[in-house]
Amino acid sequence: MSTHALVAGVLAGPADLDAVPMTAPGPLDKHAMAALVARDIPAGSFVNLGIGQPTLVAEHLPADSGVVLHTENGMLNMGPAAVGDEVDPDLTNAGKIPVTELPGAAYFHHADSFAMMRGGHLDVCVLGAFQVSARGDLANWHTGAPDAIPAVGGAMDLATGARQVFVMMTLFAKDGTSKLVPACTYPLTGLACVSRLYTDHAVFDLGPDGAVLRETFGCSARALVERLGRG
Amino acid sequence: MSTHALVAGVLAGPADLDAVPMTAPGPLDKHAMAALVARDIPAGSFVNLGIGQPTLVAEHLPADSGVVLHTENGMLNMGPAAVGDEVDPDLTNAGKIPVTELPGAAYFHHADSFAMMRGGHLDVCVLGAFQVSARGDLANWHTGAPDAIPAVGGAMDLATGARQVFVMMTLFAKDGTSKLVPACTYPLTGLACVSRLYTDHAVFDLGPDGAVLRETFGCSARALVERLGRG
Amino acid sequence: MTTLLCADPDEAVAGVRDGSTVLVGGFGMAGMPVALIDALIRQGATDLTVVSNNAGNGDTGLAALLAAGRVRKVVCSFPRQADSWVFDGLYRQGRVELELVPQGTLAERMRAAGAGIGAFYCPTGAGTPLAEGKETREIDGRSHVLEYPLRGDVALIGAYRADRMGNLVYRKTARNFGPVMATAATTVVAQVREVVDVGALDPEAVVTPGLYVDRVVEVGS
Amino acid sequence: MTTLLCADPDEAVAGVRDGSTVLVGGFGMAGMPVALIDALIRQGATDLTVVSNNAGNGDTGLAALLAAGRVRKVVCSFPRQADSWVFDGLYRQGRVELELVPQGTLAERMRAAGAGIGAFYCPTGAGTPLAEGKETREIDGRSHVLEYPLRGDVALIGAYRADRMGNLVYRKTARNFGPVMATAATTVVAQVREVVDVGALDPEAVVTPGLYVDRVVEVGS
Repeated sequence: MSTHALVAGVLAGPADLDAVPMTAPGPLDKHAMAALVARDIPAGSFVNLGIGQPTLVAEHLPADSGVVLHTENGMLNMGPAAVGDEVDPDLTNAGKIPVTELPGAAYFHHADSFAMMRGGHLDVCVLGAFQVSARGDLANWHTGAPDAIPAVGGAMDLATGARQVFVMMTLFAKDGTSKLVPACTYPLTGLACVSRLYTDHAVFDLGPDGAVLRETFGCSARALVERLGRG
Repeated sequence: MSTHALVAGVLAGPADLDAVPMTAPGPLDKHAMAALVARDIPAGSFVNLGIGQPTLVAEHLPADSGVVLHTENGMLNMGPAAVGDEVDPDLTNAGKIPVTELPGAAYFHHADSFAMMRGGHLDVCVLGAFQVSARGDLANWHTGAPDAIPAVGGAMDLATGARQVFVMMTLFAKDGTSKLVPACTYPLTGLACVSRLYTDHAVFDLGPDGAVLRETFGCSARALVERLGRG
Repeated sequence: MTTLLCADPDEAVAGVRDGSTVLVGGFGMAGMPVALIDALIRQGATDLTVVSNNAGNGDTGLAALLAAGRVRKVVCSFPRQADSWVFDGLYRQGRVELELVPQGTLAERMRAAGAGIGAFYCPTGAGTPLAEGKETREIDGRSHVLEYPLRGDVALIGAYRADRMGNLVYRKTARNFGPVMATAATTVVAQVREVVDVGALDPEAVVTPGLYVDRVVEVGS
Repeated sequence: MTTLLCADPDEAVAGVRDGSTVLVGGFGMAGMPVALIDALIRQGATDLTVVSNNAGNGDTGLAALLAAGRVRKVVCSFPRQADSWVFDGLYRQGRVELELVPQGTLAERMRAAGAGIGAFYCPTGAGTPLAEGKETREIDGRSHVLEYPLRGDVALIGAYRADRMGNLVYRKTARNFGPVMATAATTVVAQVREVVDVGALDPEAVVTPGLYVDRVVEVGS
């Protein structure tokens, strides 16, 4: 804590902002973010990668990491996306994308798969988000817009059940407002569940005391906090 | 109801006792009782036979009955007791007796096995008993004696979960008292769960209104009710 | 009772009544019992409550049942998909009700129905809009939502192989909701690619014992 | 985390602490992890709470652990057997506590621990002495007992084969409590007859995925 910056309610705090390293010359693209997440997944972990951008993390796990991928539709030891003849309609990931099976795989039904998730047996899950609060609340299932059709899938189960929930997202919405917020305004997926937030501009640890800046990309911590303050 | 005798609180009732048939010249032994139970199990039923005497029922099921036996330690389509080379320590019934496997068998773990039982998927279970009340309460797990070591096993699960619970037992205890009682004095296994009681002297239907005599063995209904009244 | 081998999907879905709750297996199209749903459309039952993970894809299967106007309510976890236009249209017109349930809670509520569990305290969704109006309780310092069993009158599921006693095995991630739904409905109907003789399935690998399966129909691959 | 292949049962049970709750698989001797229990006796942990269906048979396995004075409390469904003389003696002398749990509730409470269920309403035992002092609730006209999860610090189970990732298969009715206990303990130790290479087990037939298994030791048959 001493060398990092605490961003209580996102916006301010007893900061040692100058101690936060800038580790990339510019904002990260989604592949670089995925590589960062992959770096922080301990070897041998059991991991669920949410649909969309988090799926990219798999491409950055070292071959000898021993990381085992879980897909909530009922499989452990999922392999990469299927191509050509590998495509099998009976073998998909949670995003309904055809995937492959690695040696040592196991199949199970939905009640068993979600028991595994809810029971705390996954080490890490990586999710996308609409908003994340500084204390780790997550909003990623519903914009709350009156004409939106809500869909939750396994998001709440993952947010509730995984031992560590990582989120990867752009830090700012298209309108420039921060998606890391003092309190979520979108409908919640889970409370105080996200422990680490990976964004294109910075990585944060989240917890009861607020967001702690760990590293920034393409801007100083001081400049970033200023921008968050305006957001 | 009209042609059978209702034995409210076991002992009395608006009786048409003379209409109850005596269908055997003397009291039944355990094999004859088992044959009677087997006769009343509908073809194609899924059945659990409790340890001890109920196990004998299997020997009296017609070969073409299509009855499938469940053993709560985790198997459907259990075959007869294993003999000689068939004995396999990994294949036993709930009484820990080595048994065999019939074609079409399936194995499952305890949570699945008891989910099956508690969820109402077994058509019939046959249990022994210390006492049964006229409304179908069952006491078969504990004498309540101060030095007795209580053991319940799957008795409560079966009593609670099977669609129909049949009990087979001798009607009278060694001291001559009736084990069919107005209210159980032994600790209960389940409330209002037994629908039919097979004994050496008679068969009864049990329910909210009391015990209904269906047939007697070796004594008239009138004589039996008199003896129950004295018991 | 003994599993019935049906000659065709129409026989397999005979007798489904208006107003039934129908559990429909599948995750997307994997494990989706399309032949049974098509037969259900021909059979004509209406005013149905459908419980399924998704709310139909494209224009076939569940989407076709919705398009035929037979569904009053959908209970699912993920109705919004790129190809869920049939549901989207009906929902926006207010012609179908939606009960949204987290995916694991959906599975666990059906498991509870099949397993004789009266209700259970589940941490998923606590503090979110999906727990609104539900009883909650703090257990071990964590908020839990009281969830009740979800039962079907009928379950339509897709499996890989059945033997003639109704024992089922599935294939890869097409297993998904089938084994759970098979425990949770009064009448369970399975379409399978192949019916095999009794004894042809490994007893250690049977996923759904025949005890749960009322009707089986072979539909090929 | 990655499953550890242990050289012998002593390595497999290293680190069990005094006062631990130990889940012990098996139904009678089928699936009983005798080599692990023998190693636990040598390891020396005491003041244990043992959760197992029975309370030991004869003089080996769980009975030997009891005879060695290491067990403070037994949680089980069926302690009274023809050959349970060790437990009988200790119990009558007041040297071991007994918590008696219906067999299915025992399994379901461990399943709840493994499945992240906070508590559940169970009809089994309602109105009987085993429900005394427990919260009850009427659901659908039927009395239910509120039951809480049962967790272990350690689970010792016996399986048939493991691959090097810790995926397990069992054999016949020796499966019994193993798969449930494997989900419910912090550290899960499996003794198996044979360790096989990754890829040698059919993914459709794996019963306990390696995710649940911390340590495996091959003990032969």
